Amino acid sequence: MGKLRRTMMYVPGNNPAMLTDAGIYGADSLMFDLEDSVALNQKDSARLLVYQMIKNNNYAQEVVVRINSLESDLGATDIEAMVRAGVDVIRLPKTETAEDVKKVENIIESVEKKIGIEIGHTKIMAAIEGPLGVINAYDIATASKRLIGIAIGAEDFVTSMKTKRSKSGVELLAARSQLVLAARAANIAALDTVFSNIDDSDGFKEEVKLIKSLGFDGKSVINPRQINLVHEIYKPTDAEIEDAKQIVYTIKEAEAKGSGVISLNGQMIDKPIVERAKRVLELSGLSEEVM
Amino acid sequence: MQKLFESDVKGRQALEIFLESFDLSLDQDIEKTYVKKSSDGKIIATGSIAKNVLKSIAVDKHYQGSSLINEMVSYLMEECYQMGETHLFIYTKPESYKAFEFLGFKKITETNRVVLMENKINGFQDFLKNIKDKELTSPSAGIVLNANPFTKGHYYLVKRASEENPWVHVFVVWENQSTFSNVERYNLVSKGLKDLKNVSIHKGLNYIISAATFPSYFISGKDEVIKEQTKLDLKLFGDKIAPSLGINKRYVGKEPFNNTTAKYNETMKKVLPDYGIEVIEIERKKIEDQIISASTVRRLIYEGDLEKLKCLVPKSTFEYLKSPASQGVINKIKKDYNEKKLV
Amino acid sequence: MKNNIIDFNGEFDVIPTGKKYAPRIKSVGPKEEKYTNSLKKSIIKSGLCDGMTISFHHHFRNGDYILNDVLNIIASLGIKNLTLAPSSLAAVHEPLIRHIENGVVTEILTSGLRGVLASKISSGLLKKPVIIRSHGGRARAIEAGDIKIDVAFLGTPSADAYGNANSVKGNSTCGSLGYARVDAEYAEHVIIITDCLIDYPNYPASISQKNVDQVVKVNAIGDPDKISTGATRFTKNPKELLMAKNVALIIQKTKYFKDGFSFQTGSGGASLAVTRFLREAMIEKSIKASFVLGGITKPMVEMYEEGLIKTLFDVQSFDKIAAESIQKNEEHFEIDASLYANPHNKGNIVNKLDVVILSALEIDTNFNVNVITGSNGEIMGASGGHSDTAACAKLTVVVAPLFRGRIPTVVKNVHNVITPGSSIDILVTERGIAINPLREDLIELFKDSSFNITSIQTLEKIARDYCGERKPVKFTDQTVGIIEYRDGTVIDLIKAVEKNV
Amino acid sequence: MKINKEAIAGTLESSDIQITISKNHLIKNTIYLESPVKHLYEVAIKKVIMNTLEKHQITNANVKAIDQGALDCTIIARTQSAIYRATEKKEINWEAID
Repeated sequence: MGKLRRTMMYVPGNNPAMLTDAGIYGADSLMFDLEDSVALNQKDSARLLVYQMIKNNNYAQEVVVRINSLESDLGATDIEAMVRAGVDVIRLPKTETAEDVKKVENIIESVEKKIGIEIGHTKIMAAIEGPLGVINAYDIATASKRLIGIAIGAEDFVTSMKTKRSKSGVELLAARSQLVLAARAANIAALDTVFSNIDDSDGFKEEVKLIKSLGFDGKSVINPRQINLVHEIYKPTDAEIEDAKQIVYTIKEAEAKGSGVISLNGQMIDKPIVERAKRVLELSGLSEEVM
Repeated sequence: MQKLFESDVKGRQALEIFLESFDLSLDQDIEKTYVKKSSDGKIIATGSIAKNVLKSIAVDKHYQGSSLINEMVSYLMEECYQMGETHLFIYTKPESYKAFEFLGFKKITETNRVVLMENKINGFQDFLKNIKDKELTSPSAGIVLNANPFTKGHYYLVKRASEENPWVHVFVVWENQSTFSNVERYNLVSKGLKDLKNVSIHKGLNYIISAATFPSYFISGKDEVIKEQTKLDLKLFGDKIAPSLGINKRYVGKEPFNNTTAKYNETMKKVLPDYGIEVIEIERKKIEDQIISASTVRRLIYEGDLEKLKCLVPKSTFEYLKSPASQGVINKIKKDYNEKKLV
Repeated sequence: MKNNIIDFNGEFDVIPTGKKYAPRIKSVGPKEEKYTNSLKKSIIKSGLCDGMTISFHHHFRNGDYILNDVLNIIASLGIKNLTLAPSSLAAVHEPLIRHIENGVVTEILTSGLRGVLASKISSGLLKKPVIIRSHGGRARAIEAGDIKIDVAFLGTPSADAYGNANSVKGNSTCGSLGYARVDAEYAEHVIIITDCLIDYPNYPASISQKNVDQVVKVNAIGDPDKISTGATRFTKNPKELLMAKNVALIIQKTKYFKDGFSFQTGSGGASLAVTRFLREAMIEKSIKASFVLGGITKPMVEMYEEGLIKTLFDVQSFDKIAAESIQKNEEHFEIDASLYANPHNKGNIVNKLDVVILSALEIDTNFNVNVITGSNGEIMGASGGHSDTAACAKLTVVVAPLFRGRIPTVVKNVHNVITPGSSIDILVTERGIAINPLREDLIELFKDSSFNITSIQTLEKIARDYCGERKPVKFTDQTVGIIEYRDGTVIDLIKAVEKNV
Repeated sequence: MKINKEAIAGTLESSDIQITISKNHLIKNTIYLESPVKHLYEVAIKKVIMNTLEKHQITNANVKAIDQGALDCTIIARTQSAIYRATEKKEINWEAID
């Protein structure tokens, strides 16, 4: 599982000040957007700006770029520019079928070959924003080895479902569950949609608690203020951290002694318990120290 | 940034109120208007485009320090460039012209109530340079003609000036808002004046009675607006254009019909002398006691009365009106008349 | 006359000698009146003549009319080569340029300069260099007689005809008159100028009748909207909020953050936002502040009213809420500039300051801070209380973005030093935090914390990586400004910027 | 590459730069620069713009740059966008923009 993706921060692709400062707010990963936050007559300019930003600023976090869809004549050029710039992840909007992912993968691969970088270096993330996408979630999630995660895009989803966003989030429950199921089955990350009202921090916290309990790895955020709120909610309690440490120490000791079955105060430690312990340590930023 | 649509009546009213607090308004020549709203839907900034002129730009008092003005101006400029308009002008109030200087606009001229700026670094200087490249004898007289189309009346006016002065500079209004296109009008003027040796013909471009210097010439504006714009247009002529070309007289034909032009001439007689330029107003030429005017010529074209037309326009214009090349403009005149648009 | 030799030798190196300066004794009998309704008459009556020193205060900020009106009259009276010694100057005082060109004013002693006036003086408009002093430094210089004020023109929101003045009543209440009070006590001749006359006695009196020679009624002392500015609003800028949060977290980790601690913040962006995050921590850990000092703002008044701050010491009220709070809230006291920060008295309040949060135009790799000259070398700011508070506070935190647009804040060497590096403990930027090597205790405290602690040299390098190599500003050898440290020594000289012809 | 029309790219917002490119009647590139940091970076900014023009084989550009404190990578990107718009070229010359 490895990489932490509790927060993925949107940054409009045509705003030099925001792109320059994107890395200082402590989001786990940054998402430079060439799609909806860039006006049609600025698409060419934003693409070159994001290209230069990635080339010249070595961002500490993972850099994701949301490209325009392949239907528009922009998507293919976006991919080539971003792969050449050295982006970590290409995020595909409005993904409906596994085919959509494969098409992106082919373009990425051809560019990687052209410029002679390791095939498979550039990862993919698929945003599912409509009913067909949700139904095909598992096919999408397993469409390519490069896929590191799938995300739900609620704005378009609720419109096409002829409903709208609500405080309870019930309108998204089915889609969210389907999505996290598919992601877990494919062993990739599941990321939740954006919460657009930045002044309603209570509403935001409720939504974060909901998606955490559904099993999501994290959430897209559109304002630095939302980052800490997510990290607070995703932080394990001290008790959970203590248990996780105990489990890891027990395994280390058992491996040193070479004994097969491992148990701690009479309880057998099998794979899921170990996985959960690792995840808790990761979330509390102690994995190197303890492992 | 949102576009304000024609049909959005409520939106337009809200904008009119917002602009009133800056004593600005949505002039009739405005083609596109944009507004920026705060999160609670209140208008906090606005800007409009009239062909190549950025107008009615205003930012809410509380947001003055922010870069809203920068965002608005760059947005408007981008829109103009995408419509192919690259030589842009800004109309602003004297107290806010400094803000536009930081955005790359240069002041061309100003009156006590309005400042005219352009985005070209030496747009106006180049305009003067091109005119001066042609041989320059001074003192000289200046005449500004819209010539829609060029008639015998125009000819007599220029002839009179050429007889009374060593040289005459004729400027053809370059705005393309008349029936005859600027190129057609320029050609008819050039052909019509070929026999006068001491006359040179120039394009007025953006600097003489243009959408930038005198928009109300093309749309009916309130008298007080016409007066202010006339002062600006005449200041540019009297303060900059005339001195650099050695012009000390300006000839104009008496204007019987058009209220705006009449007002313009009135102000000219008061204002130009301050710049040392004498204004000479000539009685309109009459044929069988009927005043020759371009609008009469256009009416005759509509009625197809070639005989009467012949005695109102010089041979060159008449030849053109009979030639196939003028078919386009003739259809346009007929269409305008049928739709009662053309006066 | 001030010599041009830099002789600053440490924050507390100078031990004052000699006696306090005092104005001549003067008596006003029971029959004499002080009131006149003509500013001109009052100037003539004051006996002002060539070569004298006049002073003003800057509590009316950019809304002040007094300085311009008085100088216009003085010019019309033909009085020449005056020394102008206001507590500070604002952009509204641009007409001063004309008076300097006409020789009405030939020397200026101030905390700061702004706008076109500042830029002109930076290129040598004044023959004598302008002398820049901190608020504490000016109080010291007046009490030591380095500045001998002949006539003080003190605008006040309200006054009675006998000279008791305050900012409680009147239509442009500016709150504390802390800077004006020093002038009132030490000027030879004090003229109170108000647009709101109150029946005698107008108490409480920030400025007392016993120090006042004349009272003048004018129709407006300033623009009310600009004098009592609206409530200071918290910044929404995410970068400033991020830095403010880090500053608050750092303060909480130090031993200074304990019940009864005291603090002061600047009024701008990040430094003001720190109060909001400190408040949350104070509530959470039920810590109360013994006092908050300096420029008082609405957020501080709110914390006082919540019982989080015992006392507010107000030398200048930054907004209308603070101005009104002085008479409303019992422990919100107006203090004068000498009590605030004069190093040479028997104990100013900055001596008792635990934590101060300040900003910076430039800070160099020795932590020297410049708040007076811009990146082009021209004067554009003010010393204010920066050097006073930084010298005395137990913890001085400077918070500033690493670069603004393409202008780096952290540089190899600053154009001018207002506050020496030895007074600065921690620099917080959005891309890293640097601790002054002199503070081994703090370095130890934050050794393996989660904060992004780095060296100030690294920060300078990062700033240069982003902004690129700067073309150094060329200066002539003409001194246009002398920066006097709060103890009277000269800490730096401001040179004229070479105008590329 | 040939300049076909006058084009503009970038905005006037802080940390950005508005680049206007038009055909220069002289066969050389000229740059008019306005910037709040001209006293610090005039040479550096003009060098970056000139370099970007040359990398795209542009030899007759008249550039007007209105800077609001943009960093080098922004200046490069906006100059490139203005070039592609002025030359009306759709495909990107990947070596040139590197």
